[in-house]
Amino acid sequence: MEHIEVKRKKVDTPTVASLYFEWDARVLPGQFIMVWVPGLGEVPMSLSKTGKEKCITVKAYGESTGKLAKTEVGELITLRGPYGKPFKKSGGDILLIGGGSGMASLRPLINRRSTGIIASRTPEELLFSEEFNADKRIEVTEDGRKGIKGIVLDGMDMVNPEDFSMIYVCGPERMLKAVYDKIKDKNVNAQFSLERSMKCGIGLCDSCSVNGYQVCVDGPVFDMNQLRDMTEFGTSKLLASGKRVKI
Amino acid sequence: MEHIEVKRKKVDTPTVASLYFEWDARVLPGQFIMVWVPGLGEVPMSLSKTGKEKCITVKAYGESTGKLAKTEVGELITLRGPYGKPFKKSGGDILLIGGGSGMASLRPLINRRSTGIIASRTPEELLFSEEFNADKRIEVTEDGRKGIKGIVLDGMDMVNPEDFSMIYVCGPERMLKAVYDKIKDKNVNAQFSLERSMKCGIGLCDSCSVNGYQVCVDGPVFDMNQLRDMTEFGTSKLLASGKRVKI
Amino acid sequence: MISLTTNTGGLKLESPAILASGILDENGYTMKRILDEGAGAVVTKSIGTEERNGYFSPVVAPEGSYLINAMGLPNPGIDFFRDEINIALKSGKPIIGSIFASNTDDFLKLALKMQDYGVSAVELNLSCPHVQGFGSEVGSDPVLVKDIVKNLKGTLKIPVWSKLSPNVTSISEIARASSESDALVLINTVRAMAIDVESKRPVLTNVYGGLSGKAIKPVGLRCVYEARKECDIDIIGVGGIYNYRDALEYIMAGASAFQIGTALMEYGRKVFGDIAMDLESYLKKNNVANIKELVGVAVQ
Amino acid sequence: MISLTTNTGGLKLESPAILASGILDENGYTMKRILDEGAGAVVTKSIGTEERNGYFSPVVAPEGSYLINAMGLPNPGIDFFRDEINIALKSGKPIIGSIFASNTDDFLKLALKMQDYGVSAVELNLSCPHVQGFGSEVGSDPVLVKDIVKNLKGTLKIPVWSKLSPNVTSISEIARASSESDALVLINTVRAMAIDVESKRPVLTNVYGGLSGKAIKPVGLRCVYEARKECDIDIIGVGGIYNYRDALEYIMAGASAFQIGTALMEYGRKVFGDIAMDLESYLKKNNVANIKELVGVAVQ
Ligand SMILES: Cc1cc2nc3c(=O)[nH]c(=O)nc-3n(C[C@H](O)[C@H](O)[C@H](O)COP(=O)(O)OP(=O)(O)OC[C@H]3O[C@@H](n4cnc5c(N)ncnc54)[C@H](O)[C@@H]3O)c2cc1C
Ligand SMILES: Cc1cc2nc3c(=O)[nH]c(=O)nc-3n(C[C@H](O)[C@H](O)[C@H](O)COP(=O)(O)OP(=O)(O)OC[C@H]3O[C@@H](n4cnc5c(N)ncnc54)[C@H](O)[C@@H]3O)c2cc1C
Ligand SMILES: Cc1cc2nc3c(=O)[nH]c(=O)nc-3n(C[C@H](O)[C@H](O)[C@H](O)COP(=O)(O)O)c2cc1C
Ligand SMILES: Cc1cc2nc3c(=O)[nH]c(=O)nc-3n(C[C@H](O)[C@H](O)[C@H](O)COP(=O)(O)O)c2cc1C
Ligand code: FES
Ligand code: FES
Repeated sequence: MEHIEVKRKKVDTPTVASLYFEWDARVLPGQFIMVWVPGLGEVPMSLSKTGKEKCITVKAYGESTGKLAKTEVGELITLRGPYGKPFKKSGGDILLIGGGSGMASLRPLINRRSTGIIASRTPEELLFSEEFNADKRIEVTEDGRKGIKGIVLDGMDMVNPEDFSMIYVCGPERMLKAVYDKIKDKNVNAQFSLERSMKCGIGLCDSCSVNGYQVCVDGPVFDMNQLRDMTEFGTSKLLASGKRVKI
Repeated sequence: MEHIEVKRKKVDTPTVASLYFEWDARVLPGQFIMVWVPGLGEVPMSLSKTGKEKCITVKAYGESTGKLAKTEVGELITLRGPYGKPFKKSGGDILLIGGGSGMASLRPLINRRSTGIIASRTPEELLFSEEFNADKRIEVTEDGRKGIKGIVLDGMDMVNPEDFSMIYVCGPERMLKAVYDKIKDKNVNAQFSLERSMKCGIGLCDSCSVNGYQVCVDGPVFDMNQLRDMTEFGTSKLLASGKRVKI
Repeated sequence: MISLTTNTGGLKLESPAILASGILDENGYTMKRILDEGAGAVVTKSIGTEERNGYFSPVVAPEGSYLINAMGLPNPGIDFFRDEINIALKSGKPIIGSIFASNTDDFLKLALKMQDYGVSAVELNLSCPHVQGFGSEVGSDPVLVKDIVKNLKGTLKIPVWSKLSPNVTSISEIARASSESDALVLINTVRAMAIDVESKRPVLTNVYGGLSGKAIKPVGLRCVYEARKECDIDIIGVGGIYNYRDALEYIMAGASAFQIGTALMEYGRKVFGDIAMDLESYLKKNNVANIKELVGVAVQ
Repeated sequence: MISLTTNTGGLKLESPAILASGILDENGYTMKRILDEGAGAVVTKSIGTEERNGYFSPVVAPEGSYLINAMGLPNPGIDFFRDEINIALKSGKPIIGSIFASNTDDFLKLALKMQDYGVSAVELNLSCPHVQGFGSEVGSDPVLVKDIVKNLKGTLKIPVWSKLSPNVTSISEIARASSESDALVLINTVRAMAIDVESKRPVLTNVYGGLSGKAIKPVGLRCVYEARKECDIDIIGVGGIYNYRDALEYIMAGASAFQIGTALMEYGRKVFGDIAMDLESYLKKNNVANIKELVGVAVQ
């Protein structure tokens, strides 16, 4: 386990904060770490910056992430990793589709030629949309107070997916599945970053598995071909106990 | 532990055999390995060749070495190491003084400019003396059937130790001590390779220690300065049980 | 014809490399994949009578050469596990149902359900070192162990394997107590813990956990060897097996098959196929027709 | 003023880093050198009533992260050990005399001689895992342990330390049985073995040996932590300590001093001075005046 000082902090939205730190590990976009919040739990977090300066972008969701998001500059975060397989790079115009805190793992992919579809419930929760070129930024809010009113799929109607050399998608699994279904028969390349609950992060505990693939080591990034045969994708998962439930 | 095939074998004297093998470890002259003879014991052996081809030169002394010396080409030897600190190199004219199987560890130092004093009981037991230039070879036998009759010290009277940039000595500890006493007040540089009985070879068991220095890790090579303060050198040692006896 | 086929613990295995309980065996699809990718059999996660979430994270503390875990026996409860076994059974290879309980009656109930679900054998977890009232607390009592094994053997049609703990004064004593089993599975993890110096607290939420991986291979070998000398019963070796040489050590110490867990952290699921392939090459090179011939050859 | 000075087990130590029994402590000159080079104290090789050569080699099987040894308690017998202690005493620092025996009378006889020779404390080896009739065979019997400790405490003027084995079902039970000691020393090696696949035989001549080094740190920590919760007695931690962070883990788990053995294989004798220096820097950086303040802080 490593203990690393938070050098810089930015409150991105009312429920999301980014913690910046220096860590000499080599990390690629799409990879994640396990962050320990002593006394509360250990949570997987994508790296939202992967250069010399690293960053995690935390949505205060439950107890652990709630406490983690309150970490202040000068305090230490305790982590292990990096884990998982990164996004495969692609030249040309790319499309990033992010729902909620899913934008965190997509952020390192943002560049001049990336178009973003950023979706959230409210305008305040739109994450990292300002990092896209103004003309390549499609904002979608459920309450419609900013950008398009609706969900991610509504945002996708604003573009032709086949115009992009690669589509990168991250967000809740139901959203991923919806996007997948929308583009699965089109002539597109796409990579999806899955978020399953994780206990070990190192391919042992089976809590993150989808049809025998461990999201923590075989993923979190999967391409369309891999997802095609995954009957569990978007349909069922195991609870902490291992009990199977519908998604 | 490593298992390495004997590629070549040479019976050097009636009681000594050299086993040649290829082993990709980096070994320097003076270092040794622990060789396991299953069912009998594990014995320290100097490397008598330290290049790409390695060699151990075994004197059939007790049960383990007796069996080891009988190893045939194509059979495996089982070893760990290399261990110990090597001889420090020296340019110029050097003097090698070896008693009995002590010549084994000195052998990799033999070159154009080395003079050898090779001592043994009988002519048949003179080890590696043919590897010295004929004019730089001083043979000493106790029975006097070849070379000088006498012991190592008698051979030393044939040269002026101060003519050499470095003197290397290896043999039974009593011989080492005699050589040491003979040259200790002269203006010479010398390195002595000690042979204490060894159980572990890795600095834990204390069976090879001389005044708190472990021959297996601090040695086997010691210089004159180090030996100066060693009151145990040439005087006392511990038996297998740890009981102190005179040498 | 070189062969890795083994008859052990009442089962016939195409390969002696078995997935150990608790690693990638909660989800039926995962078990099926591991079998399809080369394991000779899989042991399921240990299943109890009731649903348990296990401990809060951190539940693992990974280090270079070992892992400490305290999952806390998470499991959906036996009734909800039928579906997972059904999925796994599609592989056509043996599934061994691991079960844990604190008394003979519950063990029997669980074992009968497992048998009903179609598993090839049950493995009794008498050895988990970090959950009160279960595992090694049960497995360190020779009288209770004897009673459980006896009752199960008297009732079940499928073989019964007993998985024992190294955390006992005498493995021989417990081996003897469970010698009516069809096989002994040795070893479960060694009771252990880790402390985080920075936050000045134990790393695992449960404080105590079980040590596995490379670090425990010498302990597992010793237990297999001791049990081999104590009783004439099939032994499945487990603990720190990472490659075919580790497996051969266990086989030469007396195990007729072996299980792999923590090595997946280093090599992933392909470890089963890789080890089987390497074992085959070894047999070929050394002119050994069947791996069985090597079982126990190092025992003196 | 930063300080590493510790009062533990009835002794005052300048540094909590102690040489463990059995490593570089057979020869008086070696013990003296290790003290001169920075150890806070040394424990001698375990000494018995009679001379023993120990086992034939191989007596050690070193691996990357651990060592297995079966020296077989070689020792010159207590009478011949007086001279070695005399040499070591010249360092002026505490020598702790380790002794092994199979019954109370012999333990008493050995301890009285050690006291006579001028050692600062005796350490009872109740835990060597590989010699029949001694060590852990004695140390796993709580009644015998209690009797030995009681008798020695009633007779000796110097402190009595009990070194316990992890190879027991309940460390708490043995800790309780030896709780009249001035300190518990935890742990001795874990019973283990290794097999050489090539020659198809156990590596160690004695077959069984004791596992030490990095691999057993999690086990040692767990034993210290368990004993700390069980009884209110000074604890000396030992097992896999290689650097100051390992030492801190033991201290935070409840040890007030620690011993080092196998780490010498990696770092040599300087490990004592290095760890003491690093501990001092740590205390300075973290504003801790005395290492004592950290003892047991991780215990929940
Ligand atoms: C690959 C990956 C990357 C991610 N990246 C990000 C990111 O960049 N930013 C972000 O905001 N989120 C990210 N997430 C999601 C994030 O990890 C979750 O939101 C977070 O785990 C929720 O933790 P919590 O403690 O706040 O929630 P809670 O619901 O309070 O607790 C969840 C934690 O407690 C444990 N737990 C809860 N209940 C029980 C129980 N009954 N028994 C046992 N254990 C229990 C769980 O195992 C887990 O550790 C990512 C997830 C994945 C898988
Ligand atoms: C650094 C070094 C380098 C050496 N290099 C060479 C070399 O190049 N060539 C060479 O010929 N020799 C060399 N020697 C000497 C060689 O190691 C010894 O001759 C050899 O150890 C003798 O072994 P043996 O089994 O033949 O003798 P034995 O006397 O039969 O047996 C000695 C072995 O048995 C063990 N043993 C014997 N009795 C007991 C007992 N009662 N209890 C427990 N254990 C016992 C000893 O520990 C040892 O392992 C070297 C020695 C050292 C220290
Ligand atoms: C994460 C994890 C979970 C485990 N869960 C169980 C379990 O539920 N039941 C069981 O009998 N053993 C369990 N074990 C023990 C393993 O089956 C195995 O006995 C042990 O890990 C030693 O083997 P290894 O070194 O190959 O991992 C678990 C081990 C690990 C690492
Ligand atoms: C070579 C060797 C010899 C040992 N001999 C003894 C002994 O005689 N008496 C004893 O109490 N412990 C003995 N031990 C155990 C150590 O004192 C120590 O408890 C154990 O090795 C764990 O610590 P470590 O990991 O730092 O080595 C020995 C250990 C080794 C490695
Ligand atoms: S989180 Fe444990 S297997 Fe993926
Ligand atoms: S041989 Fe053991 S210390 Fe040198």
